[in-house]
Amino acid sequence: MTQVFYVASALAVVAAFLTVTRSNALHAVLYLVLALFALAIDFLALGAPFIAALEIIVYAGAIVVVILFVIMMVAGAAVSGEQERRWLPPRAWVVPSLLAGALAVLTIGSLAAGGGQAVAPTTIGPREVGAVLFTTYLIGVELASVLLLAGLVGAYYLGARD
Amino acid sequence: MPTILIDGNPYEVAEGRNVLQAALDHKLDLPYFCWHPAMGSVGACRLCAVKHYRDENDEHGRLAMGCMTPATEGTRVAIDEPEAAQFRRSVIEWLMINHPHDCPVCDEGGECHLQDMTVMTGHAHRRYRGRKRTYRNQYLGPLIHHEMNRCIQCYRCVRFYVDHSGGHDLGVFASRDRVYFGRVEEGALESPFSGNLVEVCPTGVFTDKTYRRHYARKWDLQSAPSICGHCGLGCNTLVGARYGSVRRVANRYNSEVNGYWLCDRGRFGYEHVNADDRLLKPQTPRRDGDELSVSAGRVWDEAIAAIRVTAATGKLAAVGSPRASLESNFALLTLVGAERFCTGIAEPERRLVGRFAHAARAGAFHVPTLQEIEGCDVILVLGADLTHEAPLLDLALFRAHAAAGAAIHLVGLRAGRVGEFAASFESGDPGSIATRGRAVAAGLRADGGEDPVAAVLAAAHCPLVITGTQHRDAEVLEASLAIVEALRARNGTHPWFAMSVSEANTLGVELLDDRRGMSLASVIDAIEVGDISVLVVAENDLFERCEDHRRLADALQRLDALVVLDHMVTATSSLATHAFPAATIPESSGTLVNSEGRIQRFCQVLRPAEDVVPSWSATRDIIAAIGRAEDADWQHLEDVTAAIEASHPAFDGATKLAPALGFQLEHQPISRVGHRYSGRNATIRPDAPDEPDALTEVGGLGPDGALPVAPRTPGWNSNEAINRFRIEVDGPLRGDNPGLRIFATNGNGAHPAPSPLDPGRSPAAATPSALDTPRSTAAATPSGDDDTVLVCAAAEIFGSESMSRRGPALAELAPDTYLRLHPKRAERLGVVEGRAYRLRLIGETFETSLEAVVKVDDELPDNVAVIPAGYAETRWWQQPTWMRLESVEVEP
Amino acid sequence: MSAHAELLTRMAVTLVVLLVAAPMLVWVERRLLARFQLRLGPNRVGPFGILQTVADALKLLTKEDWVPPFADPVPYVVAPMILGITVLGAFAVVPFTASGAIVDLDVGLLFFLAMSSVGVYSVMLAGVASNSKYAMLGAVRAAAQMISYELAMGLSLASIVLIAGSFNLHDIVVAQQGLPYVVIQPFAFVVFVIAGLAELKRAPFDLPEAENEIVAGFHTEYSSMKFALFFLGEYLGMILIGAIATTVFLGGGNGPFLPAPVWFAIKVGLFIYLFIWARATLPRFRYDHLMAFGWKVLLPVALLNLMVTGALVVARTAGS
Amino acid sequence: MKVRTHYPPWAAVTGLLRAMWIIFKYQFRRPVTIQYPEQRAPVAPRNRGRIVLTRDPDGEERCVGCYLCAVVCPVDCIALQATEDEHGRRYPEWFQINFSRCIYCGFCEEACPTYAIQLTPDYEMGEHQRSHLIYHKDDLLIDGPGKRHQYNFYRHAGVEIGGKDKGEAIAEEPAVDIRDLLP
Repeated sequence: MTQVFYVASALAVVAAFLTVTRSNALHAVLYLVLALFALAIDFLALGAPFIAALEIIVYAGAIVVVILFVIMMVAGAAVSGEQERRWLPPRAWVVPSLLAGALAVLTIGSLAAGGGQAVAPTTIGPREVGAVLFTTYLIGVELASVLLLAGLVGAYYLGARD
Repeated sequence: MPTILIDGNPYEVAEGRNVLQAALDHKLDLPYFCWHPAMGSVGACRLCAVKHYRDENDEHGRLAMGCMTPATEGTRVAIDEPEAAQFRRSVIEWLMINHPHDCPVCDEGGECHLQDMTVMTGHAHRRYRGRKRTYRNQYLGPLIHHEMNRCIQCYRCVRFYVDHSGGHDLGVFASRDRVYFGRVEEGALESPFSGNLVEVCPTGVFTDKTYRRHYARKWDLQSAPSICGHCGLGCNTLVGARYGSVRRVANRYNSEVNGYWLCDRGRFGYEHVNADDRLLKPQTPRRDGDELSVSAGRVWDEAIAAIRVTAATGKLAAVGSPRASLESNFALLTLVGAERFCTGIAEPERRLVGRFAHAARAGAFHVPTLQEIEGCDVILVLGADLTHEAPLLDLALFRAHAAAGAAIHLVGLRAGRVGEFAASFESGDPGSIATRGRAVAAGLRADGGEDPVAAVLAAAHCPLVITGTQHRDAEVLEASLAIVEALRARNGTHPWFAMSVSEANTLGVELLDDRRGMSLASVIDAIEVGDISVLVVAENDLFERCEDHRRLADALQRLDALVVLDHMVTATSSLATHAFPAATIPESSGTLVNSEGRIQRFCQVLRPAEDVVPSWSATRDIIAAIGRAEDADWQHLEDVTAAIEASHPAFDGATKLAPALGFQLEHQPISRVGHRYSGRNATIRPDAPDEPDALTEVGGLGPDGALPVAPRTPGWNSNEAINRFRIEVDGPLRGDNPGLRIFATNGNGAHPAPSPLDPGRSPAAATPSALDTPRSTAAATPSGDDDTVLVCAAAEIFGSESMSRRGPALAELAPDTYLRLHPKRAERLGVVEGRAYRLRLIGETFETSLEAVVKVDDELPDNVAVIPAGYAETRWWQQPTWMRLESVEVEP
Repeated sequence: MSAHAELLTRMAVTLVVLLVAAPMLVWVERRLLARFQLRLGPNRVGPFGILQTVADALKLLTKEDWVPPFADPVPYVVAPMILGITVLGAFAVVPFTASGAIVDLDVGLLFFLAMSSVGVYSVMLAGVASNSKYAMLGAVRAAAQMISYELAMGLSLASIVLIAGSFNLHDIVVAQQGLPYVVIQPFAFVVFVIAGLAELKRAPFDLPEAENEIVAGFHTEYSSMKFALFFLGEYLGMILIGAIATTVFLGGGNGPFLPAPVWFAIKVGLFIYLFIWARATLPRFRYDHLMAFGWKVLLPVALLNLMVTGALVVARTAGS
Repeated sequence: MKVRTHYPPWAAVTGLLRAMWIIFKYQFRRPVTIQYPEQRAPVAPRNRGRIVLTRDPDGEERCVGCYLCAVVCPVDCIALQATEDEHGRRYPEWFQINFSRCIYCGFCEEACPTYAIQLTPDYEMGEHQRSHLIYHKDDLLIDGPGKRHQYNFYRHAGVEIGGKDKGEAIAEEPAVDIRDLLP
């Protein structure tokens, strides 16, 4: 499982990089999906199939589909690609690269310092996740659900026909 | 202008009209049969019955014939009145009782005035159950088919044939309800206007026999306005085509030229377009007989290579043609330059035409239209046989005689049909014609004198002198001009003068050649001395323009290349190194100038076969292929016409004769074909000429005949529909375009400033030649040798014209090649009337042989022999020539 | 037999059965539809026309594999593959046999949902990459429809998960030994079947390929094998939805006398029959009705059902 | 008839189920399909199918080439050229019907004044090449009179043809002797 983890991780990193650099929005989104899949496999390798499935259902299956939906509705790939290139001159990459680099240094540093284990010894099923969510992290879950409720009400309000 | 009441509505009508004319002027539907705009009213058919009321208070009225009721101020009539309508319906029902059940096999079906009137009166159900009257038909020659059963006794045919055009051999026979219209005996109709019976007859009694062989309904015909190319008068025609062949020619009304009529040569001469012996593929006739061995592309490449090389060395020349359009001639002129261009008119004739054109341009006289000629009161015809040269001029003379009582005096070799109604006829050879003309001129100058003709002319209100070119005799023309000049000097008015020319564009080509290019003789000379090595000939047979055929043939053989563009296989095209097919008049568009100097446009009717293109377009391609594309940057005919206009002021306005390219009426181009319920792409679709034109296959019909492609309006499918396209009966068409006159006129013919003739002008060619020296007929008097006669040619209406004689119907009517002699001369020569001889004719400069039937004619001068002009056997003849005759009898 | 060999054998057998069954289904559908419409259907090629599908497949395989020049080539080619992979992948967790599925995944139901939600990509990519207005319209419709109905489907399944207490499909089957869940959860069953039909994009929910409006929807530009993959995907999808419904609501292979796979097949067949029957009967929805039905009827019903089920489950566990 | 405009809320479901039930029952009815090459649908004798050109009772061509069928044809699928024999009898020199365009409307049959063109119940006109759907006179002309057994146009028409002189047609007087002055 360790090899799977590393391959998937590498794939995730490459896909994430390509997601950022593609000028064709459609291709960028596809790489994002690929990155999400790779992450899902990582979760699976780390013994969290529930999270993996949720990752795919929620992120790949719902959120990115909505993004793709918007891309489809907005403009042709060729035109938007040209626009994208104009919006992203080399200097626009400087600050994000610095921030990402800092993050990478921190992560690698902490990993190097703490060692840690790549693959979990046990599988954590949905039952365990549920148990943790509704006990330890109950406040967080409730807060998130309140936030979602607010979003839902807002969406209804905006979508209501007078 | 009187105002009359029709159905309670006031209408303004012109003075002197009758109620029927008034109704038609205002586009009201009043049925009629026997009335004809040109032949007037007789009140015979009883169909135009209207209710006529005495005044406003009259409530009952009485039935009256519209055509017999003058439309005076306050006349009150009703068309839409039950009793009148019932009466008209009954008239049709009576007529239909004996009308056969024939429409499906009747050529008139679909353009039948009787059908129209039957529908218009509402007679839809035949109650009669009895037996129908029948008649036997007569054979009326190869042109007209007779189907007497269909007759409705309107008498239009005899009224036209006898009263209107002076024919004798069609009459009405028998008694009571057995009235029969026909000849006493079967046989070809003699009148050269018999074809008009087809259009005059309101039903299918007289139909076009040539059309029968390849019949198509009027609604299927693809038609376009065209110009007759078979004589110099330029009559307007409506050519109908279907499935890629010309099917018929019909009259196209032109208020100033031919009116409602066409002669039989014009109407039936179209068959040459469909002939089998046409030139349809590029060929190399001189090289070998196997035409298919050389591809069209290779013929073209070789011809271009030859022309390109020669054009560089300056040894290129071109011969145009008086039977080709101005555009085709102009393209040739552009190819070789004005100095190396020859009009292709034989020199003697060219001289005459040049003299006439110059004098007319200078305004020495007024050249009247055919319609104007009908109003003349004294007409002198000098040395012209109008019946056979320009038949419709003959009809105009008859109209002048019959309607206005004009006195017609003839001086000529042959009287023709005009002799039948002429006041006097004096026969003579060309020399004596000229002498007679001079005498008349002298008589006029001498205040009438004792010369009777001069006296009549002097007393005339509207005298007219007509001459022709058939004798190619300059003296005759000069004598005529002398008479004209004498008239002008005497009366102080502007004299009228007309000359018939032999071909459709003779005058146009002559005017185009305003810088006097080469004469035909100088072309031959130049070939012989090697100054011309490549010759381009368009639509011309040089053997018809040149006496010494042996010399001409030798010269043509000497050429490195002889490129011929023509639609017929001719003697010239058989000697060509490269022969290319050209389009005929119905297959192309172009501009012609008729003998009264009227520029007229003909429009393409059908697409010619593959490889066949108009001469101008082929010439343009040649110019482009030799690397001079900028000289001939023409896409369409319009561009060529515009170029002619730019370089020749004489033709100013020629581009406006036809609707411009892309012209549209109510957002549609004008269609060549009538509307169909469906789209027009049948199994075999109608031809769509490639040349973009104002006329198309998919457009609409112009409203109200701005260009009456095929006159037809709802309810009026026959040619009587023409009344719907005119402002008034017998007037010009709405949006009329009768052509543009080159010779300046002032309204009805009175010229602004008469100028004296210019006798000093010498139309000498650029390079004088031995052949150019005129042979005066007067100079070479008979040298006492009894065998020497002056050989003159007489035009024949059928047979003399090079294109029409190729059709089978007219070929059948053309007389056999003859030699007409005075009986004494025949006796001396030892020949007998009616027998065929091979004759040797030996002239001063050339000799030839002729196979002909000998005819004797005691009206001929003793020293004259007459042969038919323009026949294949006699086409060498150019002008009267003294020749010695030797005869050999041909075994029967 | 080693575990790996057994896995491979199961995969191979499943694959073969599915890849034979799907084309057969085409024939079955055409014959059945014909019967519903008083016709005969294909009956010329082979006995009862059974080889018609083979002929059609051969025709599709021999057609030119064509990528339109205006298309975005990579997504265009990938799109049909995604459909095939996701649908076939989802079969991995379906317990055909008594002993369970190919992969006895704890989150089997979630895996199915994940696969079906990823399947949307196939349609959307096909639509966008075709670069054609009909494909685009089809894809937009498909995406909106599938997202909307997936929610209801997930919620209807959630109530089953609540009762069964497991995402594992085998566990769910085992839990239905006594009573199939269709009896306990009729609302969830109806919602699932309807949402499943919508997921399949079949009549009356076939707006993404409504031929009289947008030609063939998202696969307008597809031909040959790529089209065949879409075609195959649709019929495999029918089997998949039928299989999941069988598993979740009809107790999978449970049944007397006959072996589990046969029972399973019979039950799947019933669902397929239902789908074809619906297609033969029902006219296509209007698009706004489709959306309104999804969001205003199916979703509330599924939510209510979930709430009631949750409450009952809590009450029962509290009671016991 | 009273038209219902208001339905109870369950009507959607009951209607749907009713429809499902009706369609379900259809499965057990006999299919209406006719197994075409083996079985054939009964065709009415006046069914409008392949067009033929018929002959009159004397065995001569009925078509006189009047062009009425061609002009009435709404799709312009008929093309012909009329000609006549040496005795004045009209007939089509060639006659084409483009059956790839024909819509079998029967207007040509209605327009035909001689009953020459008739539509037959034959509908089996498949061809592998479009050009084969252009039928020529040889293909169109049949040896019988079709639906009209007795009609012979030239027995009614006044024109003279070989074998029928003036006055010999139905309801015709003998030809007038124009040299006879007797009343």
